[in-house]
Amino acid sequence: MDYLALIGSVLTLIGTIFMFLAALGLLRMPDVYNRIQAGTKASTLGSVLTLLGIGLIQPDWLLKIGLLIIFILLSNPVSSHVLGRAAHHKKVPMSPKTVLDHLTEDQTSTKN
Amino acid sequence: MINTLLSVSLLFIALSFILIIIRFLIGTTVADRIIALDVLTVSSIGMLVILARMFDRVIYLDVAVVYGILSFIGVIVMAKYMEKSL
Amino acid sequence: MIRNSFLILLLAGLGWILFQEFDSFKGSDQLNPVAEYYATQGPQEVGAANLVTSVVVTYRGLDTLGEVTILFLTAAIVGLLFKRESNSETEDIYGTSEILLTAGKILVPMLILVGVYIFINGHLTPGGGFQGGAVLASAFVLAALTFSGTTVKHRVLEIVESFSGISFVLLGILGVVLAGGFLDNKIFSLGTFGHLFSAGAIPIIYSLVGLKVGSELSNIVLVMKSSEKGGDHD
Amino acid sequence: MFFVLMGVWMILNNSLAIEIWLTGGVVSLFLAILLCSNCSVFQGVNLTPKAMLYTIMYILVFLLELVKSNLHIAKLVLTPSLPINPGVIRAKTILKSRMARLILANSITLTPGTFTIDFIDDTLYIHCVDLEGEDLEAYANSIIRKFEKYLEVIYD
Amino acid sequence: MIYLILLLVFGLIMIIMAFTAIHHKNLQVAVIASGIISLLASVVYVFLAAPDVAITEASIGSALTVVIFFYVLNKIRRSNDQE
Amino acid sequence: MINFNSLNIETVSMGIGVILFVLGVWGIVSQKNIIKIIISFTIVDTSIHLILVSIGYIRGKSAPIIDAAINKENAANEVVDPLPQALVLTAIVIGLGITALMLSYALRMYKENKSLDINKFKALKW
Repeated sequence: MDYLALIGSVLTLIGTIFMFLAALGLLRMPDVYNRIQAGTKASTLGSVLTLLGIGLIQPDWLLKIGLLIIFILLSNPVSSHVLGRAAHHKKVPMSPKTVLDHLTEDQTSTKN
Repeated sequence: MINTLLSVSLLFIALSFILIIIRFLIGTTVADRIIALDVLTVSSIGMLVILARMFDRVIYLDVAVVYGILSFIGVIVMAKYMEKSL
Repeated sequence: MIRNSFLILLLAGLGWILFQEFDSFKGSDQLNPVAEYYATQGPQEVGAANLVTSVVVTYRGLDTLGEVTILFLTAAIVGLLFKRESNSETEDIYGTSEILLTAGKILVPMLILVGVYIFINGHLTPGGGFQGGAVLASAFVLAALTFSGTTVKHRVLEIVESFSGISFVLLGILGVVLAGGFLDNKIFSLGTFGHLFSAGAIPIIYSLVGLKVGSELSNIVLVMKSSEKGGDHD
Repeated sequence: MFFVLMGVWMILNNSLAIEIWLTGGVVSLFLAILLCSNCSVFQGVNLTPKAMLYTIMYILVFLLELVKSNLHIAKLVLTPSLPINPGVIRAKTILKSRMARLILANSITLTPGTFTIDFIDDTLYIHCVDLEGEDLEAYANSIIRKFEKYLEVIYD
Repeated sequence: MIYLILLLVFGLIMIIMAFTAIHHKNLQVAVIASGIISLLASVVYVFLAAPDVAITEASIGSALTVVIFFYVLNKIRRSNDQE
Repeated sequence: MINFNSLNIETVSMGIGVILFVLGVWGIVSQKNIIKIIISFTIVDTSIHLILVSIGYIRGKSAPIIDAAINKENAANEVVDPLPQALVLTAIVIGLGITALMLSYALRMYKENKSLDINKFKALKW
């Protein structure tokens, strides 16, 4: 029995479960910002775990998979940041549960 | 054994695709739909890598590399269009 | 009303015809003779591991030349249509965020590198001139998005494009002189199978195609982005 | 910059043949000369042994936080009542190097319940799913300091 | 068998997206839907053992086409604003 | 009508292609907005590529790239048809060019008529 391959496939399974949770969070969260939170975090860790699992199953692919992981870790948070910034500038409404918003306060105070 | 686990993983990804599409269909604003597209791309990177293992060809990884590096551009263009600074 | 019902009738007929075709489609389990020739003789004759590349560049090389010409014409027409535009100032209200700026500085060279990798390794791994050109063009899109001040000079793009086009045709004619026919790749030695410098002229031809397609596509996209600077100043 | 590009090229090709070294060298040199204005991003890395040690520790802390954040999100999503009270708070950073700031922002985006909305001058605006307690300043500092204390050693 | 289930899911999603792209009133949503169609089509190409076509579709269909559509939408909106 | 047992990868993907083709043609003939028509055109483009590639697929065989996973002498029994793939490869790039051309014409028409509705484009009506 190849233990490394077994560990790898279990990691892959956990990663896909995280992706599923990301989708579920995307569906359940009340406003755009919380959806970005759920989507970005869970899908990033999910894909990283999946890639690592496949890399453990096939150890000679590990270098390329590492490069792919670096690309994902670099680009995914940036795109979600740009999206959140655009949504905030566009004044997409926040959910009524929101407690406070320093950014809007600061913007209005500098304008006046 | 390994193949069974990987098949179950593929099923989970397909389920998450369906959930993301539901969010896309009911999403109230455009930003919701863009984040749905983003998550869809990242999930399909994972799916492509699993497929590369199941078909046992290393060359399919190149497709995943192109995906991973290009998923970024579409989202940035859409976000810039949204905030009117394209 | 009459128009609508006519449309529905038309579509139903179209769908029915297509469904008949689809129903009689069985799928084969054997290659047809042409494809079998490509699969068995291709590696010996051309020396490329990627059979699609050997078909695109060598067996159907003239098609590729024509296709690149069509793209050139398209880029020229799009440029022409956008030339007489009223000037409008682009206002960047919020500016680009610093995070995106830094990430862009890292990612643009990476994108260009991946594009170059894709089209140089076109005969070994999936990819080739067209895909690499598209990745190059998206690198230019990212550069234009993040560093809004810098614009790529149209002159440079034009020079790169004409240079690669002329060398493409020259290589083809060299094939006529030195080897069997137009765009024959045996003007250099075939080399060892599966190495980077193998398959004769295919890596060079595909790199030229990649440069040409990349400059044409980025020309189209950049012209569409900024019409105010899109038309050349000369 | 040249060495980074060269490394990426070798990983992509996954081979050590002489012709790949040659082509990669030519391509990376060309790109490094052409895009030299971007070189400044890669400067400012300390290459002392202490910085190396801190890099490894940083990666470990980061991975731990990543897993923790996902368990947090999973718990949140699977709770039927969605116990959230989101908000946007501000936090000041002391980092100056641009690469360090990028890594800081990305790390914050990937850690429990927070993500960076905007970055103006030295101020980060962080969106939190779950605002805890009354002392907002302390909370914001606790988010940032976790990563800053490693990054300010690695980058100067 | 698993491939078949996946393909059926993909087909369903692509058909729904085509409906959305044709019938949604908001043009941005229609463009994003057509981008999703291209994205899933390129995964289907991987199933059909055509990685070359998959790379082309991913880089052109779902990145560059969406980009030029958004550029044109931007120009239309800007010339609307000038009125 | 459709036998469920006869479903396999190439028939399913061809079916997707056929349905997308009909939907796209319907979009072309029924929509009024010119951007919508161009989007429908790209959908038709994708569907035709899907149909062509699925014709070239052969069950149980792998991608036409000869590396360590494929026996070089026995290649004809292990790879799919490379010809449709090469065709589709060039067709996709041409598709982008055509889309760009149509979009630029649409933009010119919008500048002339201040409308995206094709019923308002009266220049060629008699």
